[in-house]
Amino acid sequence: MTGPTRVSTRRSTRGSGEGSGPLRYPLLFAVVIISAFPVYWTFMIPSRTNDVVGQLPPPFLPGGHFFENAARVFDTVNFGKALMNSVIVAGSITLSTLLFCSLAGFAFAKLNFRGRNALLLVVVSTMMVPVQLGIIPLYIEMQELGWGNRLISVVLPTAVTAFGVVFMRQSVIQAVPDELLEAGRMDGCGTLRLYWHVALPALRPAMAVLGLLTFMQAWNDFMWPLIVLNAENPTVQVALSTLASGHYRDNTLVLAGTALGTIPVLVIFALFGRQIIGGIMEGAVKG
Amino acid sequence: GDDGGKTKLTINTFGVFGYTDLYREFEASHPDVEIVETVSEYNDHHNNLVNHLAAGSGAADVEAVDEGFIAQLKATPEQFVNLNDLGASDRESDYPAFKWSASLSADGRTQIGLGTDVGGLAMCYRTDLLEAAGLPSDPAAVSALWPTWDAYFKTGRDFAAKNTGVKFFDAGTNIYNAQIFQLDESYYATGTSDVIVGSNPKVKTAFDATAKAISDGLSAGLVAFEDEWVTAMKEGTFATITCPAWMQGYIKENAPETAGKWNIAEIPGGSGNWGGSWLTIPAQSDHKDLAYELVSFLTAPEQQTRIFKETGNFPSSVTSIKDSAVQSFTNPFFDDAPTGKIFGESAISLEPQYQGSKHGAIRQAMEHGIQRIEQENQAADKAFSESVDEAERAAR
Amino acid sequence: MSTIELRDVTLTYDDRPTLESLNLVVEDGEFLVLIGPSGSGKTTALRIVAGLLAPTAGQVLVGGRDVTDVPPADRDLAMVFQNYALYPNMTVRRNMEFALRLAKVDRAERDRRVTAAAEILGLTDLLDRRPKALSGGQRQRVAMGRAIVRQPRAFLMDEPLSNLDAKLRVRVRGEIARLQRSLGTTTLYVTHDQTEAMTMADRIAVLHDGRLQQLGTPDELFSHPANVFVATFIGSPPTNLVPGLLSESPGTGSLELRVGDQTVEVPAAIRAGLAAPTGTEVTIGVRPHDVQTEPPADPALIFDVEVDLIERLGTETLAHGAVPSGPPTSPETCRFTAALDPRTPVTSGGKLRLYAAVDRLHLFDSATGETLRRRALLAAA
Amino acid sequence: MSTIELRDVTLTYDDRPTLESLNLVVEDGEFLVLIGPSGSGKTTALRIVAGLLAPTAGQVLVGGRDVTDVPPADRDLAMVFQNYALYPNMTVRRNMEFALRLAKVDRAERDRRVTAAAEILGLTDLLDRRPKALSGGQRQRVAMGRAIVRQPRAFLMDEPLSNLDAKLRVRVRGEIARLQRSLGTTTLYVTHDQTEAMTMADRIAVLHDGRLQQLGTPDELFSHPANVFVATFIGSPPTNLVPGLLSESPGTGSLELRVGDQTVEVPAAIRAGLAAPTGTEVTIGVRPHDVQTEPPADPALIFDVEVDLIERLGTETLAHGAVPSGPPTSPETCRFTAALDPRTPVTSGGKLRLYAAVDRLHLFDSATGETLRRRALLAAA
Amino acid sequence: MTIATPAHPAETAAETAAAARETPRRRRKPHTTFRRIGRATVPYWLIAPFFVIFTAFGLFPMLYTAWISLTDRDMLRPGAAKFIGLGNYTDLFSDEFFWNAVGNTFLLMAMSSVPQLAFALILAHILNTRLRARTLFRMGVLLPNITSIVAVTIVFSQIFGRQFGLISWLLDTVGLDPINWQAGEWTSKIAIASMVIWRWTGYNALIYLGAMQAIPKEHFEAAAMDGASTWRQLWHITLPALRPTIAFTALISVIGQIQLFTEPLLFDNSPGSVSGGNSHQFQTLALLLYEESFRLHNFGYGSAIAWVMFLVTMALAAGAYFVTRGTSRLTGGSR
Ligand SMILES: Nc1ncnc2c1ncn2[C@@H]1O[C@H](COP(=O)(O)OP(=O)(O)OP(=O)(O)O)[C@@H](O)[C@H]1O
Ligand SMILES: Nc1ncnc2c1ncn2[C@@H]1O[C@H](COP(=O)(O)OP(=O)(O)OP(=O)(O)O)[C@@H](O)[C@H]1O
Ligand SMILES: [Mg+2]
Ligand SMILES: [Mg+2]
Repeated sequence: MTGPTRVSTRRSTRGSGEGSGPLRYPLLFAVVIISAFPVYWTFMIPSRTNDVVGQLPPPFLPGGHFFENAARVFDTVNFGKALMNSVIVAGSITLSTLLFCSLAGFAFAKLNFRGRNALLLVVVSTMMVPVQLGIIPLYIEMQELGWGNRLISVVLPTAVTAFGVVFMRQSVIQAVPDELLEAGRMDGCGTLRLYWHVALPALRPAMAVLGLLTFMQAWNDFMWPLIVLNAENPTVQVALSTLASGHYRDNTLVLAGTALGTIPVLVIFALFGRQIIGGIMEGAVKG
Repeated sequence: GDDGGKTKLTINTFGVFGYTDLYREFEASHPDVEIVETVSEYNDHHNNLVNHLAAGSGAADVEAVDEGFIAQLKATPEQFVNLNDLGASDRESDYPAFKWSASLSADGRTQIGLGTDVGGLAMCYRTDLLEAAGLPSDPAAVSALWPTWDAYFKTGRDFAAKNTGVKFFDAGTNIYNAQIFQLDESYYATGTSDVIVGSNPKVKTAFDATAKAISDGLSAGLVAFEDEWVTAMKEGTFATITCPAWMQGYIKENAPETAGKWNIAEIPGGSGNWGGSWLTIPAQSDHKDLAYELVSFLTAPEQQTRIFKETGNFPSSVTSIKDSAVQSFTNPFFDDAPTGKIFGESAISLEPQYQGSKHGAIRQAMEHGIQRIEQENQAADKAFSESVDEAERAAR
Repeated sequence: MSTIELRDVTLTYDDRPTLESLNLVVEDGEFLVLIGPSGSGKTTALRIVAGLLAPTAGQVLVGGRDVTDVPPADRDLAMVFQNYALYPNMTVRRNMEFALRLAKVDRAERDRRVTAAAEILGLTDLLDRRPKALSGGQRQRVAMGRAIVRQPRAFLMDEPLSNLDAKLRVRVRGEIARLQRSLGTTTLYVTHDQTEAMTMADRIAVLHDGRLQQLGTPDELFSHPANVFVATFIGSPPTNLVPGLLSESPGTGSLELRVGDQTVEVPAAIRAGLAAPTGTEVTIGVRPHDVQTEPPADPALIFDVEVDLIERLGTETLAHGAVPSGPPTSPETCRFTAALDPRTPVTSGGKLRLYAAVDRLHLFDSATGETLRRRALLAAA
Repeated sequence: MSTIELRDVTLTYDDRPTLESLNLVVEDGEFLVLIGPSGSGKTTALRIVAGLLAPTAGQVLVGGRDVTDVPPADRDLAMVFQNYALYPNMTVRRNMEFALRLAKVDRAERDRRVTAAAEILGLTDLLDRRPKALSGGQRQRVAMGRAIVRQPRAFLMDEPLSNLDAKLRVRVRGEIARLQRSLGTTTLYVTHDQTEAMTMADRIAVLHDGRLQQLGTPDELFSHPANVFVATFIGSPPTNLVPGLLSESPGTGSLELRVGDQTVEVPAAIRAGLAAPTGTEVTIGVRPHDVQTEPPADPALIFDVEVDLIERLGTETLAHGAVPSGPPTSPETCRFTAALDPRTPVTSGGKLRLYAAVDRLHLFDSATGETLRRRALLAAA
Repeated sequence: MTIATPAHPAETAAETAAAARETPRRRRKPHTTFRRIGRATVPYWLIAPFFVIFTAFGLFPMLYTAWISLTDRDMLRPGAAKFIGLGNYTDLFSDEFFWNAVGNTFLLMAMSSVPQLAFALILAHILNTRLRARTLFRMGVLLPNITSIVAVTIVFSQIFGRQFGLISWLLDTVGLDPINWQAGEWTSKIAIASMVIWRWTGYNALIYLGAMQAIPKEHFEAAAMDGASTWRQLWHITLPALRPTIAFTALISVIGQIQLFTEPLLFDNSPGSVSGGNSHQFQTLALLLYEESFRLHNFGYGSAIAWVMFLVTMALAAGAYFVTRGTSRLTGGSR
C-alpha cells in the first residue's frame, strides 16, 4: 500500500462467473468465430474463382470476384424472381404466423373456454408429427385445390404453427399481467380490443423472436417448395438447387447464390437482433 | 395451362441437356407453342418426378430420366405414355438394342422414353502419371495393356510397385460398376423379377476382383462424385478413371488445369454403357401429342449430333453415331483423343442387359459393400454377403 | 355517485369458501375501507364488485341496480390496481383517456377531462411521458387520474399504496383521501394496513377468513372492537391480550375481574354495559397506549413488566416485556407492550410498573373471542 | 466480534460518485443502522464492507485489519439479504450449514452449531423444509440462522425486514434486536425505514446522496438533527418546515425570531447554544408532536392551521393543513402537520390554533440547511 | 429440429387452475342472452385459424399417412395398394435396419443433446458476466441458427472431408493420420452430433442466459460470502435454479433429435445417397423413413415408420411431462 488514497480501477461484483477469468474473452471469440464461420465462408468463397475451391489449406481471405460470381447467378437462374418469391413467401408466413399464433396464444393463455386444455394438448401434440411423410398427401391436396406451383401452396401449410401458438401462449402468460387485462376490461375493452390494445404491445419482443425464427425457417425451407414449386416460379432455395444442377461443382456459383439469399436474412438479423436476443432471453425467464 | 393463346409445353431436365436453341427452333415451327424448361439438380429432379407421379399431377409434359432411374420407372409403365402408340416404333432401328430395351416395359409393349444420349465406356488416364511409372502413354499401347480386367489390375500392380505416390484408379465403385455394366445379366434374371444378385457368379467375380484390387492398394479410396473426388482429380492423385462419355465433361470442367495431361483408352473387358438419358411423357400430361412431337424432334439423329458437338453428350442414335462429324471428333482436352470413334464403337457393339425395377437400389447396396472394403477395411466376403442381404431387402 | 351493495355474496373455490355470505353497503359518497390480513378475501370481494369475478351466489348492486350479470365495462366503476396496471405502451395522456376513447367520448370533452384531472393531480407536465419514465408516486397518480377522468359511479382501489415506500405512502394516502373528499365519489378501498384504514376511511369493514368481522367508523373499531381479532388487528402496536377471570363476588355481589393475583372490582357503570359471559374466563385487551406509569384515580389493573426490549421512536417509547399471567401459583407469563412518553425512564432488563384503568380495558369472551360489550351499545357506538 | 471501519471510502459509477469519502466506525458489539432514502448508497456501502464490491478509493478495516483486497469469503462477515437469498434447492439445515461445509468444518461441530442456532430462532422443527415451504417470517429467521452459525466477526444486514408485512415487521425487528444484544455481535444494518432505525439502533448513520449527514444515537438524531434533511427524515410524521427570520432586535439587543406576523424572543439560554447564522433567513423545524393546543408557559410560536385532512390513528390524531408563512403582506402558506391527542376536537375544514414552545424548535440556516446549534453542543449531545 | 419454445409443461397445471379462477362454478341460471353467447364464442374464433389450417394441411396428411401405413403400397402404384392391417408394423419390429435406425437415433440424440446443453450452460455462464460488446457476443452465438443449409452443407463437408478436410489437414500438419469421418461408426456420429451442437448451442445458451438473469444476484453474493468459488456457484446455485429450464430445453432437444434428418442427410455427401453411410451407421429413423418411401417407394412401410416416430415422441414427451411434474411436486413447485 503506497498512499492513503489509493485509487483502484477494480469495480466488479465478485459474484457470478467472475472466475471464468481471463479466459473468457478468448473463449467467447472462439465461439463467435466458429458460429460465424459458415456465414463468412458463404461470402468468402464466391469472392474467389473456382480454381481455389478444394485447395489445401483453403484460402481464408476474400478475393475480388464476388460481383462477377453474383452476376453469374442472375444469368443462370431467375434469381430476381426467386428473391421476390422468397420475400413474399417468408413474409406472408411470418405475418400470418405472428397474427394467428398471437391470437390463439392469447386465447389459450388468458381466455377461459370449454375444452381449452384438451385443445391445447392437441396443439402441443401436433408439434411431434414428423413432417417428411405428410408431403405426398399434402401435395395431392394442393393439386386438388388447384394450387400447384403457386406460392399459396407454400404459404398456407405453415401459415400458423403449433410451435408458434405454444410460444405465444407462453409469452402472453409472462408478458401480459392479468391486472392489465382487467384494467382494460374495466375501461371497456372487448376481447379483441384487449388483444389489440393491451396484449399486442406487450408482446413485441416475443413477436420479434417468433418472427425471426419463422422467417428463417420459411426462408431456408427447401424440401416442400422444391416439390410444389418449379424452377419457373422458384423460391431462393429452389433456385439454389438449380444452381447446383450443373455437371460439375461450381461452389463459387452456388455460394454466390447462397450469399445473395442470405443477405436479406442478415439485414433482418442486424435490424432486429437486439430485440430478438432480448426476446429469447425474456421468453426463458420463467421457462 | 394455356396463356396468351399459346400452348405451354413444359419440360423438366437435370444437368446439361443443351436444348435451349432447339426449343427456339421448335417454337419457330410451332408458333402457338411455348416451351418452358425447368432444370434441377440430378437427385432433386428424379425425386420430384417420383413425387409428382405418385401424387398424380405436377409432372411436366416431358420429363428427362437418367439411366440410374429408368429401370425403376419403367416398372410402372402405366405412369407414362406408350410412345409406341405415337409412332416411336419407327425409331427402334435407329437405337442400339441396349438403349431401346432399357426403357421398354417388362412385357415389351410399352416404350416409355426415347434415348437422348449414351454413356459408352472407355478408360481415361493421365499420360504423365503413367509415364512417371514407366508405362506407355499412347492410347493404342495403353489399350493393349488391359484387354481384360485381370490385365488392368495387373497393370495396376505394376504401377503401384513403382511407388509414384499416385494410386491407379479413383474409386472401387467406378471399377466395379464398369464391370457390371458389361454383363449380359447382372442383378435380375433376364425378363423376370427374380433377384439373382447373390447367386450370379459374374457379380461375385466383379466384386471380388474389385475387392482384391482395393486390397492391393490400387484404389485412391475416394467416394465418386464427392467434393474430394473432384479435388483429387485436380491434384492428380490417381492415374486412371472409368470413363463414360459424359465423364469427359466432368473432368474438363472440374479440373481445367489438367488440360492436355489426359488421354482415353479402351475399357478392359469389352464395351459397356453407363448413363445416358431418355425423354419420357408422363401419362398425366395434357399435351401428349405435342409433347411427343417435341420429344421426337429433340431426339432426332441430327439434333443428337448437334448436341454432341455442343455439349459432348454422346449420341444414342446409330445414324448419329455413324455420322462422320461424330466419328471424326477429337477432344483437345484429352490430347486430341478420337473420342467420337472410341465411344461410338463401345456404344454400338453393346449387348443389352436386363434390369429389374429395384436395379438402382441393388446397385447402391453393392456399392456400399465396395465402399466398406475401401473405407472401413471390411473383409471382402463379409462385405459381399452384407451387401447381398441389403440388396435383397431393398428389392423385397 | 352511487351506492354499492353486496348481498349475501359467497364465492367458493374448490369447495373452500373464500367469501361467505358477505353483506356490505357502501353509502353514496362514502370512503369505505375493506381491511383484513392476507388471504382474507379482500381482493376477491373487490373483483366481484368490479365484475371481474362472478360470485357463486348472491348479488351485487350498484346504485340500487342488480349488476351481477353486467360485464365490468358497463358497471361504470373505475378501478385502481395495486401495481397500477398502466398500459406501458401508451403515454400518460393516452392511458387516462383510453376508456373515454373506447366509450367514444368526443375529443374536446376528452381533452377537457384529462386536462382537469391532470391539473388536480399535478400531472400536467407528465402527460406525454410513458409509465416507464415515471416514479412510483407519479404512476400512482396516473392510475388515480385514469379512474377520475371516467367520472365513474364509484372508485374501487386494491392496495393502491403498497408499492410505494414508507414516506411516499404517508404523503399519497393524504392526497387520495383529500381527493376523494373533494370529488365525493363513493369509494371501496382495500388494504391490509391498519394505519391506512384508520386514516382514510369513513367506515372500515374488517374481513377475516372471508367473513365480515366488524363494520364501523375507525373510532368505533378502535374504541370498541367487536372481537379479539379486530382488537389486535386495528391499532399499532397491537392490543395486549391478557387472560383473566370474571366472576361475581360471592359476598358483595359485585363483579370482579381477576388477573394473576390481583382482583379489581368492575364499576357498576361498566358492568351495566356488559353482556353475560358464557364462562368465567375472559381475555382482556389492553392497548399499549392505555397504560400509564402513575397510578390513576379510577380502579386500575397493575402490570409489572419485565422489560426486555426498548424501542425509542422519538415521539414515544415502546417497552416490550413479559407480565405474569394466570393464577399466582403458576409462573406463566405473557408478552406485553407499552407505549410510553419518550421521557419515561426505562431500561431494557429493568422492571416497569404500569397501570391500566378498568374503563380502558376491553373484555372478550375467551371461548368465542367476542366482546362482552352489549350488542345494543355496540350498535349505538 | 470486531470493529468495522470505513476510511475515506469512495465509489464512482460512470463518474457519478455513489459514495463520497465515507468515514464510519462500527464499534465492537455495536448495532449501527445505516439509513437514507432510496439511492443514497446504503447498499453500496454495505456491499463494499462485505467485499462484494471494491471501492474506487479508500479502505475497509475489519477488526483493525485492512481487508480492502480480501475476498468476501475471507473477511469472516455474515450477510443477511433483503430477499434472504436462501438457496431454494437446499433444506433449512443445508442452507444454514452451507458455509460451514465449504469451510470444511467437521460434521459434529456443524450439527452442534446448527442445532444451537435453530434453538435460538425457533427453527428446530423446520430444519428439513425447503425455503418454499416457509412463511416470510420463518424465511427471515433462516437467513438470520445462516448468519449466526458462521459465528462471524460481524453481521451485515440489508433491509432484512422489507419483505415482511407491517405486523410481522414490528415483531421481527424486536426479535432481531434482542438477538443481537444477546449475541453481542457487531452489526451494520441498512434500512430506509426510520422507525426501524430508531427502535433498533445503538447509533444511526444517516446517508444522503452518498454523503454522511449525521452519526449519533437515535435520541441525538431525533432531538438534535444536524440539518434539515435529518430533521425531516427522522421522525414520523416528518418535521414541519416553516420559513422564518432571525435577527437581533435593534432596541433590546435580544435575538428575535419572526414567523409570518409574529415575533418571539429567543431566550438567552437557547441563544447561547446557537451559532451565528450566515443570513437572517432560517428554516424552522417543528415536530408534529411538539405542538400543543393549550398555550404553554414558555414563549411559544402560534400556528393557525386551516385543517384540510384529519387522520385518526386511534392512539393519536394527525391534523394536516396549511399555515400562513412569509411576511404578513404575502398570502403564502406552507403545509403543516400536527399530532394531537385523540380526544382533541378537530374537524376537517376547521381552524386549529397550535402552540410550539421556542425551546422545542429546531433552527436551520436556510441557505445551507445546517443546524444553527453550536458544533460543540452537537458533539456533546 | 424444431425450435425451442420456452414453455414449461409443468406449468400447465398451475395455469389451468389460474384460468379456472375466472369462473368459479356458479349456481345461477345459465346466461342465454345473445350478447353472452357472442362473447362466449370469441375464444373459439381466435383459435380457429390454427385448427382450420392444421386440419387441412396437418391432420389430413397425418390421417392419410395412418391409412397408408396399413397398406402395402408402392409409391408409384397408388391403385395397387393392398390392405395388410398391422403388417407393416410387425415387419418393422423384425427389421434390423429399423432397429439400427432406432439405435442411431437415440445414440445421436444423446451425443448431441447432452454436450449441446452442457456447452450452452457453460457459454451462458460466461456470457452472464459483465462483458464488453455483450450484445455482439450474444448475437454472434445465434448466427448458426440463421445460416443457410446450403452453406452449412458445403462448409461441414469441407471440415469433415475424408482426406482433404480441414480437420484432417490440421491433423496432417501435426503428423497425425487423417480421420475418415463418414466411414466410422463413431466418427460419423461425432461429426453429425457436432453439426447439431453447432447449430443449437448458442440458442440454448441464450435461453439459459435469460433464466440465469432471473436468478437473484443475491444468491451468488450469499454464496460468495459463504466461500463458494464461481464453479461451485455454478453447481450449487445456477444449476438448481435452472433445472426447469434445463428440463424444458432437454425435452425440446429430444423431440428435435428424434426427427433428426437434415444433418445426416447432408453429411452423406456422396450424391443421392440417403442410406446414412455404407453400413447405415448414421441412418436415423427419419432418414430410413425417407429412404423407404422416396427411394424404395415403400410408401406403406415408410408411413408406418412415421407413425412409430410420432408415437415414440409422444411417449417421451408424456414421460418427460410427468417426470418434471413429479419432481416439481416433490420440491414444492417448479420455479
Ligand atoms: N384462483 C384461485 N383459486 C383458488 N383459491 C384462490 C384463488 N384466488 C384466490 N384464492 C384464495 O382466496 C383467498 C382470498 O384471496 P384474496 O386474493 O381475495 O385475498 P386478499 O385478502 O386480497 O389477500 P392479500 O392481502 O394477500 O391480497 C385466499 O385464501 C386465496 O388463496
Ligand atoms: N451497477 C451500478 N451502476 C451504476 N449505478 C449504480 C449501480 N448500482 C447502484 N448504482 C447507483 O448507486 C446509487 C446508490 O445505490 P444503492 O443501491 O447503494 O442505494 P440504496 O441506498 O441501497 O437504495 P435502496 O434503498 O433503494 O436500496 C443509486 O443512485 C444507484 O442508481
Ligand atoms: Mg389482495
Ligand atoms: Mg439498497
